Amino acid sequence: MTQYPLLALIPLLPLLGAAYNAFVGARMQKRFGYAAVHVPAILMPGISFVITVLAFARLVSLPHHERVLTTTLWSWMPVGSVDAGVAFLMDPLALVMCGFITFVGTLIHIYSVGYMHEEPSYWRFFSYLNLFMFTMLVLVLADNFILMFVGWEGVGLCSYLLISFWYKEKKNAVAGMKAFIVNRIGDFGFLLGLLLLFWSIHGVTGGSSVVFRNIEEILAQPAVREALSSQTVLGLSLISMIGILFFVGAMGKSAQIPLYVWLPDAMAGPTPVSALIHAATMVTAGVYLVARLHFVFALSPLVMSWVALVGAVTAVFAATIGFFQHDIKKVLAYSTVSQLGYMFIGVGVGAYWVAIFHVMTHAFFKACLFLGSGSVILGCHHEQDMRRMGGLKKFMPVTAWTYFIACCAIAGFPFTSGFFSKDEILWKAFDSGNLLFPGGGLMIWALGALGAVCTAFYMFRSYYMTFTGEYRGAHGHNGHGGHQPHESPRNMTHVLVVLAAFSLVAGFIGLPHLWHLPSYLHHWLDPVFSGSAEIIRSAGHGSGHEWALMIFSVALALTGWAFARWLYRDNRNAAPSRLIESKHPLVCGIHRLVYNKYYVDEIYDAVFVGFVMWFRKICDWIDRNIVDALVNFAGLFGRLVGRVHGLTDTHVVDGAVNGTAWSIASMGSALRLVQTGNLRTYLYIAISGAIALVIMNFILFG
Amino acid sequence: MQQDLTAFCPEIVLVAGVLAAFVADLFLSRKPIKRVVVAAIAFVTVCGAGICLFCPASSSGLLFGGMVHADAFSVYFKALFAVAVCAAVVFSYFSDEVERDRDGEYYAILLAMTLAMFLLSSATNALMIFLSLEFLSVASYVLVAFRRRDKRSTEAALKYVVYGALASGLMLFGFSYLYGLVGSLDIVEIGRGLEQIFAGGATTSAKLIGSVSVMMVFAGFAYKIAAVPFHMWCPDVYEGAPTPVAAILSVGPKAAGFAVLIRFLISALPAGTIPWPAIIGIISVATMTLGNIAAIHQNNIKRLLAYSSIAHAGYMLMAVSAGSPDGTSAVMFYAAVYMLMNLGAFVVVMSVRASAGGSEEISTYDGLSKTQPLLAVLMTIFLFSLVGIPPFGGFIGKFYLFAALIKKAGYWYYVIALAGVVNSAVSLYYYARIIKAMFLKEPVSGNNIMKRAPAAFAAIAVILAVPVLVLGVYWSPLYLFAERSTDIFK
Amino acid sequence: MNPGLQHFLVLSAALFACGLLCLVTRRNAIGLLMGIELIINAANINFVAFSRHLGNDRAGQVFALFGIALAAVGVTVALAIVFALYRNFNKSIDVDDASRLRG
Amino acid sequence: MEYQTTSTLLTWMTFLPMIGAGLIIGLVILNYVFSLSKAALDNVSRAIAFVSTLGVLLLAVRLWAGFDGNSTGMQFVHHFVWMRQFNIEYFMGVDGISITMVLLTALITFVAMIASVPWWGKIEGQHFTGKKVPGYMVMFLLLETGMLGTFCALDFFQFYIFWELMLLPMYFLIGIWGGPRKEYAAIKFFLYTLAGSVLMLLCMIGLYYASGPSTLVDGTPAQHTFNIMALSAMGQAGFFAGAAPVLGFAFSKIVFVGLFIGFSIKVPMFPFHTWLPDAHVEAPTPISVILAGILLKMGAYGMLRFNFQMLPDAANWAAHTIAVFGMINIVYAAFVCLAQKDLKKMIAYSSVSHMGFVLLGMAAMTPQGITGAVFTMVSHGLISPMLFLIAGVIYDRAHTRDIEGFGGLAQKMPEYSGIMGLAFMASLGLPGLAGFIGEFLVFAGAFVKFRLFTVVSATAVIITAAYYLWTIQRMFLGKLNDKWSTLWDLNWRERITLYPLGVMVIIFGFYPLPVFDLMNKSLHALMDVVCSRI
Repeated sequence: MTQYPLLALIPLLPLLGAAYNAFVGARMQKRFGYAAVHVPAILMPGISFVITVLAFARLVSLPHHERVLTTTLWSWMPVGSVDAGVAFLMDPLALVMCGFITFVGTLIHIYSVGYMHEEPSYWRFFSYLNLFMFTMLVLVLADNFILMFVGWEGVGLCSYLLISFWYKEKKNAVAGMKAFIVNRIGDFGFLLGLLLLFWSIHGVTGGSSVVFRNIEEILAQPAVREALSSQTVLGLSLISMIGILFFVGAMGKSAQIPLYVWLPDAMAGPTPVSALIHAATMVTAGVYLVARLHFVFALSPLVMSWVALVGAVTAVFAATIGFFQHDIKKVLAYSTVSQLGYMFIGVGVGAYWVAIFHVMTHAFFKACLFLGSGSVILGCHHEQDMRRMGGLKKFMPVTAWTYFIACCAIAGFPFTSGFFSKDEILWKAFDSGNLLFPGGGLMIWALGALGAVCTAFYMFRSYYMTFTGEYRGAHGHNGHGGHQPHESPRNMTHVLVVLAAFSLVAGFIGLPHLWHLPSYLHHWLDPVFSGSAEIIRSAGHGSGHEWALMIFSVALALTGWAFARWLYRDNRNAAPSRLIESKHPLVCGIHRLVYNKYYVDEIYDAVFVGFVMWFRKICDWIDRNIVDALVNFAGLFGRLVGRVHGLTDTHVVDGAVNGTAWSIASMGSALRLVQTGNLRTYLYIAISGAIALVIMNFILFG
Repeated sequence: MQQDLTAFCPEIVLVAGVLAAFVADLFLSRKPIKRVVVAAIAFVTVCGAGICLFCPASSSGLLFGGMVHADAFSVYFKALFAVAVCAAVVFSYFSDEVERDRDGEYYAILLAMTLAMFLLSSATNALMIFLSLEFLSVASYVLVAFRRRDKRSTEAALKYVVYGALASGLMLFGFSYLYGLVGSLDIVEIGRGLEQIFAGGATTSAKLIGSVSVMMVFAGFAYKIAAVPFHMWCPDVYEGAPTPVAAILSVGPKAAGFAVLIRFLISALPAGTIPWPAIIGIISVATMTLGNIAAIHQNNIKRLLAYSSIAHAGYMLMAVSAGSPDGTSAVMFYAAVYMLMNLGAFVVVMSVRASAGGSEEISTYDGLSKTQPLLAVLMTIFLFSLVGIPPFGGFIGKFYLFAALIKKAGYWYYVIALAGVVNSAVSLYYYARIIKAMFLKEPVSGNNIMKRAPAAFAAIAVILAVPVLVLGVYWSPLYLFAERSTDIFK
Repeated sequence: MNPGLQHFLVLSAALFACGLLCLVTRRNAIGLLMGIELIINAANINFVAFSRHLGNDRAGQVFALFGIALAAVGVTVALAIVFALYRNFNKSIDVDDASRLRG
Repeated sequence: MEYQTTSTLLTWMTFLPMIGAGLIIGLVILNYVFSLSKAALDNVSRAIAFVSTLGVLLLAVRLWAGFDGNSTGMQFVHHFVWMRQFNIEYFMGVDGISITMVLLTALITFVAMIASVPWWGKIEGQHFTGKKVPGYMVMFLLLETGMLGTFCALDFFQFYIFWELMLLPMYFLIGIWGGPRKEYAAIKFFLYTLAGSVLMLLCMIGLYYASGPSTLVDGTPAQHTFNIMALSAMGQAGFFAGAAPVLGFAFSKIVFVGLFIGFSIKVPMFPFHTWLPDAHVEAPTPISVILAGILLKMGAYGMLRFNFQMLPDAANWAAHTIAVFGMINIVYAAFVCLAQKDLKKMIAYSSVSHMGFVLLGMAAMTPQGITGAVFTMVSHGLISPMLFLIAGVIYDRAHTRDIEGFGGLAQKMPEYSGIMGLAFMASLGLPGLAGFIGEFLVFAGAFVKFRLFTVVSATAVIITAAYYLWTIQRMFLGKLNDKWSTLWDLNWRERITLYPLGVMVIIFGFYPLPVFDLMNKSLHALMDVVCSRI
């Protein structure tokens, strides 16, 4: 555990940038123009990237199994056994994540200089972007759960701020709110998982901690493992319940099946935001969490298979929705959800390093795709509907080429980064041995393969619809006057080229063992995941199977590409339009179902949001009419105050009135009737009172 | 005999004062300075009586053959009456409700009433009790009826007379039976006799007559302190009577009633006889609750203060039911604090009544904080003290009442304490209605043409408010004085 | 046979009852005063009877004397007030008219 | 245990405002003699009030500097016999539990004082800061004396006097300077709290008579005592278990319930909370700030000092029910918040929800739970004043608090939206801000004892996020409602009040150590006492 004080600078620099822009940005922008805003904003993540490289150099120099750099700033919550401190930890896994976050982040900062160039609140955008970098880096570098939770919800906040960046339209604000609340549901699961883990360890060993390394050491002891898996809560073993709860957190953040609804709506934000947050970095936080807690997940086969299954189902489900989407960013959003499904398959079957490999490669090509779509949108003057694009290859050659390369990568064409990482995941899924049911690996692999075909199809569909054929843009016809789509400025295209290059090259650091070539990434991440290595058992298929699968997945990618090319190239083929207008009930039904995203959003609104809104009305009514009335001394106060104060406030008085049958106030007015003012009634009462006294004296005291 | 007279000097001073007042009224009639002279005489005599109280001879023992017992207990109450009547003389002088031409008699009768109170608080003989009670009642009937041409004053007096006569008739009848049973009029002998009857195996009919007669005697006292079954006269009389009279009625006779009640219960009804703590407890809860609840809906300020005085009688009865020396000292302390608060409140009522042309509705108090801020602040002090909110004296008084109860630690005592607590919370509401009117409402346009009330009322109110505030913080001298004078239990 | 203690007690009880009844039923102010007188005299009879029964104990008789005196005092004041009632309530001494103070 | 006087700092702190109030009253009386102009009188009384609250704040800083965090005993003790007959002593002292509250009171009162000064911008019509200023300032200072006295008092009788002393000024402050339905709100507030404190009076006397022999500060022996320290020692030694049963129930249980009801009305706990929204909606902004910032904490502080410290056995017996009520507070109030149309009412209900965390944390009685509860009191004491100041800012400009009535304010008032965003995020418990730490610790503490309640309460985290974000969206985002196109951004007076609180919320979010140092030792000592009873 070598101390490395520079670590603290990595997250703090972007924070500095964010603070600078937030407080001073507006004035600087007015006085010195845009440069004064975006130069420091780009510089900060850049320096963080440089420090990450230095840290990498420092790590490499350390022996294989002690590659951990830490720095502790101050102890944050020293209460009881909760020993959380503001401390950062850089181990190989964190380095990989930190590396591509800072690298892709800096590139996207450069890109957004071009993309947002005429935005009035330019400074606000960059301060939010820097704030996001800060929170993401805190999430990745945190050495304990609570600091990670700070990063975890911090990124949720930044995604909220950035999605509703153009807050003037109501739908953007609503999308931002939806993202935050769905993330918050995930965080609810994360919190409960953390508490359950913390206290169950405390129950077993008497001492507990929130720091990952301590927990890993504690869980390494067989006695603790046996105790955690034997005790049950709500029918599940303790360790699997902890795993499921953490996975709920991961689902919320990484948009898996039940909690993915916010990601497509998150496209309401500016495209660089979608690229940075909703493609490359934030959404992978869930995968990072599961990878970081590999020692927890590995212990319970049930959770492993659950994660893999959810990943696989999400992969296929999101891919199918991608077929009929017209908005280019929605297509990419659903592709992100489906690619995340693949990562969770990787983590679910225990191939952690492969999942991280896919996270990295996905960061490159998905960022490239999103930025490509960004430059397309900018080129066509904020037009996002693919049906009104087409033939942009002529106008935007660089964007077209980089988009094409990224599509090949994501589809998994041979020798692209996507091919290596996705194929490795499919192979590990096929070969995994420790899923619950023996055939599990095969089924997950099958779903993955189906997803791969769909991915190839809808990606190339989007390519062909936008870049081939003739321009269907609304402004002016092909070839003369009007607003011609134009190529994006240099600072955007250079970023696209870099990313496209990386999405080709990145694959070579994780070559499959089949080719007996050194897999640097596997070797690099090995010490991190050594803890659960012996638990993960492979089904022991020969390398023959691996070759067959590799060829089969390439074939899948090609078929997907061919299909898309046949249907959508230069949109000559009328088949897709015929399919849409066809009256055939079954086809039309399926099309409408898929086009409307299986009506998931509508179902959620009706069920969950509906229930909450209904229940709040009930609570409010109870509060105003029953609690208020009952507690006011049985209506004395309410009715009395209502009447005496001449209030016509219906809620208060109604509530109080119906609680007055035996209220003191009504007794009060009854007493006034007794005081008639007639002397003889007084005497009568006096005498009867005396007699009552005498009788009472006898009855009570004999 | 000679020694008795020296001990009796406060009463002698008062008698002299009464005579002087009547003579002065006769000789100086129809001269303007008559009012001043008679008032001065009254003031001087009451102060003289007060001072004589503290000369050494005054608390020596049984006088006039056991008729009167000048002990520390009665000295405390006599001091209380002296202070109350001093204040009464002053604010009656300035009040326009007392007819200017006949107020010579007013002060004379006031002094007579003081004398009656002095006697009542020290009477230890049935005859003396009945005599001083009747004397006190008669004096207060005349005062209530003082405004001859006012319908309300006459009606109030009529009700007071007939009700009072019935109650004292009942008491007389009760005493006659007690006399028959025990053969003596001295309450200590009565106590011993009753003890024999209830302890020895006397015939059940004797027990029956004993308890009936005690209940009848109690009726007389209950009428005087306006406890529940005998409280009907109180609201009408306070509303009808001229305000100074209502003020002194709500403090003087009520405290005297408590003095004689305590003395009678302690000496005439020792432990074995009638379980009077339980009965008094039940009556106290009934009195408190009725006083508070009925006061909520009042719109006439004097009627509201009448019900509030009934409620406070209930609180004091609560401590009486504890029956312990603590209980008695708590009642005595509370009587003193209550006297200050209630007189203060009535003085403010008089002042507002004078400046608002005689209207007694609570609505006349709207926006008083703007038109007469000093009065509003003083009234707030008195009202919050009546509720029993800490920084004021009223809280300390109530604190001692509850302390006496809880110290007895019986099941029913907790129930009574709980009832007392709930009642004082409920009482906040009707007191706060006045405060709300004064502070939170804007003055009705008609009101702010108020002509200035005599400054004397404000002065008296301030003089009364100071001890209420001081007692809230430093109250040990008064408490020591009250505690020392519960010697009749030793 | 000459009347014993019980006879006097019965007489006074009867007088007492009449007094109470008269108080409750009469509408005329003077009638009420009569009722009051009856009650006080019933008590006086009691006192005198008991003092005789207790062997000529003088306290009872003294009390009776005082009772009579105080009854007289009470009645005079009451009559003065009834007179004021007569003048203020336009020549009527009906008790029920004087019931404007209520609530 | 003898606590001789060590310093009179606390007495000075408590009675400095009262001296200020006296000065103002003297000024008003002098005004009758030679009448100053109304403006001069107002400004002088504002100056006096400002100086007094500032003085209290400086003394509070001195207190913080002098306070030694790792001793669990009482510090800055000022102790002498007040009323010998009833063994009543004037006993002021502060320990880990009350130090944070005293400092918070000094700070929040000072901030509220600044908020009571009319802002130099445009004043239309009868703004509350212009109406009857001397009376307002007197009541304000008396309120501060009452609050400081309550937190420092260590003699039950003295505590009770300060507890009720605080009621009067509050009644007038809400009643006279309040909004349209001010009378109703003022009397409701007064009656609720009085009903509770009247119950406390009985329990106090009951405890007094059940307490064993002890010695006063000047050595005279006394059979009973009001001294809280002595009563706690007896309670912890199980002395009250032997006391005679009351109304058929065990003595310590009945006294616990009585005191608990008195305090829970103030917290406010579920069935007794209906006074809070009315009081907040009608009270002027600075009074809402004090009401939410400090008065709610008194109930919780009272529970810690009396219910848990004096009657540990009964505390364990009732822990479960308190946790249930805490949970109801959290979840129920969160849902009601969703349904509110009035901004201030919504913030009031959110205060009820946050105080539910305090209850849950206290009931858990684990180190994390109790520290979390007291830290939530501190963080809520910083956040809710910010929220009410924010509501005040918009009310001063638009004279309406209807959330739906606004829209797109962010365009017209960017700075205001920024500070509002910070406050809302802190209030919904965003990690990295003060709100989260208290919440997390309470969840961590309560999870081990009441697993189900914690899970249900944790769902409220989502609902809290929902109603805050929905409010932001309806008020600040979206299209600018043209009716509000004339609103102007924060002026300097509002900045002075909001920014210090905002900075503290952020600092305590990342660096809560100074607060933990102050209170950890005493709270854990209290926790050991109660836990050792199981």
